[in-house]
Amino acid sequence: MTPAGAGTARENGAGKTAPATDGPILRIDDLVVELPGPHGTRTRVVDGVSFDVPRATTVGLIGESGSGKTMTAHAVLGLPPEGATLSGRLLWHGEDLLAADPARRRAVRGREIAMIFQDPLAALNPTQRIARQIGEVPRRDRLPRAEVNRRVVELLDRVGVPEPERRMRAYPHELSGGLRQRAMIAMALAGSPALLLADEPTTALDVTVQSRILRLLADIQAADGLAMLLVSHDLRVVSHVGERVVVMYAGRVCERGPARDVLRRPAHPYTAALVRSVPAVRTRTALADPLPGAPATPANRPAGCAFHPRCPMARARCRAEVPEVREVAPGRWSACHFAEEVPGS
Amino acid sequence: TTTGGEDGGGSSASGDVTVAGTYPIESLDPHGAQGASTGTQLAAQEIFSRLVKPAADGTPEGDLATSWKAGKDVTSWTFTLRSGVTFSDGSALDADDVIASFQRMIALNGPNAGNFPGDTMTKVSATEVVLHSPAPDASVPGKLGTFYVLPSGVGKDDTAFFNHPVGSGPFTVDAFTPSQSLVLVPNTKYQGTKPTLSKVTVRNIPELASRMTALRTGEVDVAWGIPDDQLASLKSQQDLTVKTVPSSAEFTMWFNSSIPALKDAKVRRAIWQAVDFGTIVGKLYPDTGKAADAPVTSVVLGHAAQPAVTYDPAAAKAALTAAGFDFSKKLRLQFANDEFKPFVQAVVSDLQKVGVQVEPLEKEQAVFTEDLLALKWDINFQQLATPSYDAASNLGRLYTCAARRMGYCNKQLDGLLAAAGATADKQRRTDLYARASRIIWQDAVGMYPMSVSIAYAWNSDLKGFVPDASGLPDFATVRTGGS
Amino acid sequence: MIRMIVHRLLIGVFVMWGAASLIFLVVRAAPGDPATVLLGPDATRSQLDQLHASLGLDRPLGAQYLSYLGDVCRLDFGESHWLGRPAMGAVLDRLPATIDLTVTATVIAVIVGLTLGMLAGARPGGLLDRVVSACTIALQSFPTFWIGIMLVLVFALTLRLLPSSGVGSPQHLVLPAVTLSFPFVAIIARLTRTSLAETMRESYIQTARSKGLTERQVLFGHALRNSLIPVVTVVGVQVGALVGGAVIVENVFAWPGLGSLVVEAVANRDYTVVQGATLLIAGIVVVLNLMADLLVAQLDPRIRTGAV
Amino acid sequence: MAGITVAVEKPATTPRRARRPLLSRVPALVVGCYLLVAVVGPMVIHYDPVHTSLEDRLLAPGSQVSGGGTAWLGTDGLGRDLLAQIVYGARTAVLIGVSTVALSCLVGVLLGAVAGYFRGAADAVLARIFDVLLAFPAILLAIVIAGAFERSVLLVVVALSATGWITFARVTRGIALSVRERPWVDAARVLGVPGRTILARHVLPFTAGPVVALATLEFALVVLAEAGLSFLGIGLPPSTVSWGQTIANGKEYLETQWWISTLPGIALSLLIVNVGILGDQLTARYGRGRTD
Amino acid sequence: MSASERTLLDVRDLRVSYGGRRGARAAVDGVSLSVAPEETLGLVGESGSGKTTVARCVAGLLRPGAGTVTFEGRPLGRAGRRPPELQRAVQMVFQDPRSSLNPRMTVASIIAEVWRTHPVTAPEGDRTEALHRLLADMGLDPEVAARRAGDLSGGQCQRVSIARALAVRPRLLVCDEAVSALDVSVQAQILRLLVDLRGRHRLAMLFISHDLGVVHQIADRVAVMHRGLIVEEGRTGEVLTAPRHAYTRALLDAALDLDDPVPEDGTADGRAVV
Ligand SMILES: Nc1ncnc2c1ncn2[C@@H]1O[C@H](COP(=O)(O)OP(=O)(O)OP(=O)(O)O)[C@@H](O)[C@H]1O
Ligand SMILES: Nc1ncnc2c1ncn2[C@@H]1O[C@H](COP(=O)(O)OP(=O)(O)OP(=O)(O)O)[C@@H](O)[C@H]1O
Ligand SMILES: [Mg+2]
Ligand SMILES: [Mg+2]
Repeated sequence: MTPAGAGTARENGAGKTAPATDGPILRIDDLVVELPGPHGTRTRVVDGVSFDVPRATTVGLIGESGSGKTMTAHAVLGLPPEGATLSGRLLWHGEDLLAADPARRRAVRGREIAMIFQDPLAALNPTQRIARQIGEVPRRDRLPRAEVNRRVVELLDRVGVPEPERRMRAYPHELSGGLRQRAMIAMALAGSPALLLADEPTTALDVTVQSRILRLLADIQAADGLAMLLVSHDLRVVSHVGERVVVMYAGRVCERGPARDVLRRPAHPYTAALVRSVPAVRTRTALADPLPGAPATPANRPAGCAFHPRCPMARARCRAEVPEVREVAPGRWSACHFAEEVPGS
Repeated sequence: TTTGGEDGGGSSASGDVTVAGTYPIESLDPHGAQGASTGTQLAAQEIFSRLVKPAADGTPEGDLATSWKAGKDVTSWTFTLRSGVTFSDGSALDADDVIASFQRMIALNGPNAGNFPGDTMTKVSATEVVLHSPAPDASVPGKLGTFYVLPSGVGKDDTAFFNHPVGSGPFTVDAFTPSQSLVLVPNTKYQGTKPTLSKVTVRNIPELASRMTALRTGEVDVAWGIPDDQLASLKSQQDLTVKTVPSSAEFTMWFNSSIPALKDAKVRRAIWQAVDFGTIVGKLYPDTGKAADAPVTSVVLGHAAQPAVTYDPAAAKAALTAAGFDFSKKLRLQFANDEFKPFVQAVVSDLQKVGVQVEPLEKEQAVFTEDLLALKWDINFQQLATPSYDAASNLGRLYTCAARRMGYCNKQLDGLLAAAGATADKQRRTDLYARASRIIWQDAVGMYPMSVSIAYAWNSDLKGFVPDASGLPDFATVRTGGS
Repeated sequence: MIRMIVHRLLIGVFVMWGAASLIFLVVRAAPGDPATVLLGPDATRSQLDQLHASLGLDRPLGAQYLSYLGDVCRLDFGESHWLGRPAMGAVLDRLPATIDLTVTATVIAVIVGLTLGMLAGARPGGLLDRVVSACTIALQSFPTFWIGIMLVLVFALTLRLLPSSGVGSPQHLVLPAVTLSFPFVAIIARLTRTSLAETMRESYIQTARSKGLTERQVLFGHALRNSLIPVVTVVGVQVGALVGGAVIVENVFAWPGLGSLVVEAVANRDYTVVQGATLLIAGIVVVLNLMADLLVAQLDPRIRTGAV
Repeated sequence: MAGITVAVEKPATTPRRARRPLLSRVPALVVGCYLLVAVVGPMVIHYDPVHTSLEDRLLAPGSQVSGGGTAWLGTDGLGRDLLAQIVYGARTAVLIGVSTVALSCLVGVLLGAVAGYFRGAADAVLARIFDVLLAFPAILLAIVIAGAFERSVLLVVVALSATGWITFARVTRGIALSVRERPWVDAARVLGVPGRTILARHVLPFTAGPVVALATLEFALVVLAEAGLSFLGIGLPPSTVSWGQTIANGKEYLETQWWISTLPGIALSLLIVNVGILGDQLTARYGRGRTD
Repeated sequence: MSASERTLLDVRDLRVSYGGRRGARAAVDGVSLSVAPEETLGLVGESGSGKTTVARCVAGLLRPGAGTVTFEGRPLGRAGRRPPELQRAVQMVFQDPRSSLNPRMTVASIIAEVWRTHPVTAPEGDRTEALHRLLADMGLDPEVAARRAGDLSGGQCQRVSIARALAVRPRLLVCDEAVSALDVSVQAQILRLLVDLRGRHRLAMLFISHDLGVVHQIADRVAVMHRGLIVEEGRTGEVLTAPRHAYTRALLDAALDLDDPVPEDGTADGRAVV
């Protein structure tokens, strides 16, 4: 609602520092997404989220179901659900996309920022051959047909689809899950974007396929110098691909920083609990002491720190005061009043 | 008339006339299953000739026959044919064609054949034929109004012939689409006065409201069978002529005299008395209805006026009570046509006022006829026409003990009717039917509330149009005003 | 694809058998003897018997049924004694009028219905959507005979723009076809709206948007074709319903179609025509549904390749 | 992108929201009124369809009748009060509508649920019955049935139900087919809950919403179809008062005595419009065949 | 097998194919496995390998095309045709927590139905109290009894599902991806609950999961399925640390662990190695 960049943004520090030398490719600054709730209420499903995506870097966005990851990604692309209101700033190369006119936003989509969706079967049009869907962005440049087809074959080849000339004529349902996701990635790459938003790109896939797709994404990212925002609820995925992570809980950021540091030494009790609950595959780990209760949702977010009802360290202050995201160590940001006391940090 | 609505009214100047047919013309074969249907009759009388045809007032007049006379015992009738008559294809029409047509009609066993049970026709000479019947039959000339002469050699179901039939009537067929339209053009070989119209189109418009609309927009030039409530607004329209003619049809409400409740003539008379037919007819049929004064209408041979039955509910109630009538029993009043529902309901309403419970039962034609014959009713409503214009085919046929049509049996009546059927003497027959009518009337075999007139409305540009008592107007003599 | 067609054809044959049997049952169970209607109250016993024999009504029901099925297979419904001609001929005579009316009404309904549905469904909940919803509810709620009478009053009687009834010129077709198309427009519009609105919520629409397509490109390039799939099926079924279901409109406009033939034939107990007409209608319905299915398969590759 | 523009253009949807529920209750209220009139009306207004008063025929609305009362909505060609006919017609419409829908619903839901839940032969047979019945346009089949047998209200109900049940069966079958795959049904089966109980407790309740929505829409169709039959003069006996018959009776008086056809036409259309909207509301709420 | 009296569940040469006469595909193509009393067998494999199909056959929701499923030597027929005690002996927990519960029924009525179906398991005396005890056992508040699935969180739903299964005192619990749909933090709660209950009720479990880590945590033995066949079976530790079959190896290679945030001794963050 508020015009982007207006002074209403909460001071949470994110906007003040610009650690990357040449500036981040995308800076999300105090992003708020409100959705209409029941009885005319409005729910802040994304509440003051700020983080940067530096050039040629993969940022992992993790959090449990309903924490607002998808909503954040969609907001970046400018495709929130009907009736949503957005505020804050989305600085794309320093240009505020929220303030830009629709034509400009459309021009960015697909060309500069592309997206990969979770369920490739649902995200591909079932009545069109994949060649047509992949070629849609190149076709917008009024390239000759043969040229478009050549590009489609090239893209499919690039993402490791065998026999691209044949497969390009397939309908989505004629492909296996892995191939579909590859086609989806080819489609995202078709406009040579600078930032790739990948919303749970492997969740619907088998482990073996998942690892191959993740490797493919990492390869592409490295080769093209792409920036990538990888949305996932799976810590293991993010830990493998992400150089930085942002952890969300109930629509807010609770921690962000370099991936290895965050997962090794969490600076937020929620991150710590998440890391603890991931069992190892190759060694036998004991059952973790589970967090009590169910994850908070943006619709009924507890007062104060949203995590306090489940937090083993919660104190009176946590119940009353919403913690700011603050820099607790160089490059490490946490939204815990007592970040320094988190075990393992 | 051209088809568009935009130039509606003025088009009859071209010599084209469009007629709104109430009933569909399904077939042009006057001998077949559809032979008795109004649509087929309407078409057949323009395309074919008959030995004898009814004039507009119903009396028989010569068509192919120049004269006819009955044998002594009225079991045979001799017809003298007009000479020099040709079919529209130029071939001559002679006695062989007449005989062949008669045989074809009997062989097809359609409804018209039912008028001539056991009858045979023989040739005397090229210009004379004789019709023999097993029993004396004075109504033969009247009944022959439904017998049409086709060229000999037309097969039993010769569809090719009836696509472009060859006849000796005033018109020939230009185009025919069953149940939709029939286009007639003058027959250049017609023996009588040739029609001046260049084209007559009969369009089937079954829905009354549509028919009226088409008439008023000028899409059609002639329509008939118009209900009273429509007449006022038609009359107010300048370019339309509206006229009603008495027909042979009469509202006939037989009592089932075979059931205990209605066995007693006193009860039947009382019920008749209990209905205010004067008001009902006056209100519902101010133009096309007239209180009936005999079991057959005044246009029928054998009509004899009877004293009016006056409306007197009090007397009726008293008489019913006196006769021990069971008021708790519901009488079944059956009828078959939606159009009569208001009338039937009005009757039921009046009867209810004196405590007689009547349930109106509207039945599909098939069920109605079956139930009618099986006497599965207490009161039966019918609009009964006498197309032969001869009481023989109404009174003489329906009211005998043998006919068992309404459970009424009266030996004296049987005698009168038999005597009337066995003589060709007009005066004597009228007399005998008058005596029969008195018995029927006084015994209240049925209630006879109303004789029906047919209302016609036509474009005033049409000259020489004669409304027909049978609802089968002839267009041979019609001219358009423009010429 | 071929297998699907063969399968559907087999079902079609079965359906025709079922339809033939059903109509046979209904007609025979009905009270009222066709011979009495034909011959009138004056028929003699022997005349009735003779007609019964020639109608085949004197044989046991089973035998009648079997020979009836045999005749149906030969597309011969026998001689209509009511009309005095082969029943099939009488039925086929009515077919052109029915086809004219049905095709015209369908074309009107598809064009208007799709347009309205698209306008409404592209923006569910918008002003246009609500206006269209109101219109379609109204269109469906007024009895067709009522609409027909009103149109006649206005266009034939008052404005004298169009003929009120009958067949002949293209002008004759306008009022009945428009009347007939009214509820059909509503059905198509509502279905298109729902289907389009549902399609617009699909995630591949989001994908298309993420490629930077304009709303118009998304609508015409991705949403429309997919949202038409359920519409096609319903149009197929509805056109079938129009073939014989236009009775009321036919009645109001004196349109000599198949539907009114059935009504008249039922009243006259003409078994041959009732059977011939209803089975012809059933056959048309079956073929239309098959065509709709083939079209759906053409639109939806998942069905074409047997994946769904 | 829709979201952003929507958001900027329509800042607050709250005020309109507040008014909406009231307005959205209108259809239910109107339909309720009709039901009330159908049930109570005949007790308040006396009307005998058999009784005709020819002196009072074709009176305009508001005229005095010979008996001393006022014909608020005029009289018809037999002098019968139109208001009373509309009220009694409402009863017929509701009676036929409700009975037809109830019969169709009962048969359809039962067969649909059994076919959908148990699948197999029952399902195959039902599918073929659908195919056969759907080969006839519904109104045509109703006409053949209603035209062939002796007139009565029951006949009309049966004729209209002949195809009416199919929609119910289809919807129910669809829901049963999808619900039977739900884990809670599997859980009940693993527990050994008998098939009939599963059908009754775990499957059928989910058909209720869509079936109610469907019944509403079907009710509208039935009332329209009955009017259509009456218009053609098929089905109902003359002693029954029905809107369709009144409209048909009045169609020849349209230009001069417009009220005879128009008023019952309005009564009919008003009911259908409101039932239609109500049905849409219910459909929107319960979905067509959705289970949650 | 050394002692058939030591097996609880025995599946022999199970074959199932879907898709009718033509186009039939074997989803399970000759699977044999057994579960001893109080043992947990993990069943892992890729999507479509046939795990669910096996589970449904065991639970009696699916009739196998060939092969036998026996429980303590007695054949298990289809659900609903089993003798009551066998019916009770095998219960199942499903993947989707929310749709495992009839959304129209309250938790209380769900449990009441169980007791009505198997009166022997119904508590004597006050049922409300018994219900509350049962819910407490599952770590649920008594007030949950009056609620429906829609008003419960995913974790609560899954606890109610487990309560329903355990209300008839089963001997074998089939868990088909029972924790896969849950958030990680809740997943840990449910796993803890299952392990607790397994001990207290002396339950055997057929635990199906595609998450090798979870299986590693709680299964005694593990069977690896691939394309309708069991390609490897053995003690969990052995199979998952020293796989013999190439497919198992591929599966393990593909499986991700947290990108080595933990030193091998596992002490740094309290995740002790057992
Ligand atoms: N179209 C929508 N309308 C209303 N609320 C929505 C819609 N989509 C999401 N939400 C709500 O917004 C919140 C954030 O949802 P979001 O999809 O961003 O979560 P997520 O982190 O991506 O979760 P998941 O892991 O389940 O995908 C949730 O509480 C969800 O219920
Ligand atoms: N109802 C069904 N109809 C047809 N095929 C089915 C059906 N259920 C499963 N299949 C097929 O059977 C095979 C085995 O399926 P199953 O569900 O047992 O696998 P799974 O190992 O449980 O997979 P997942 O990990 O995806 O749950 C798959 O190829 C699947 O496509
Ligand atoms: Mg998401
Ligand atoms: Mg599975």
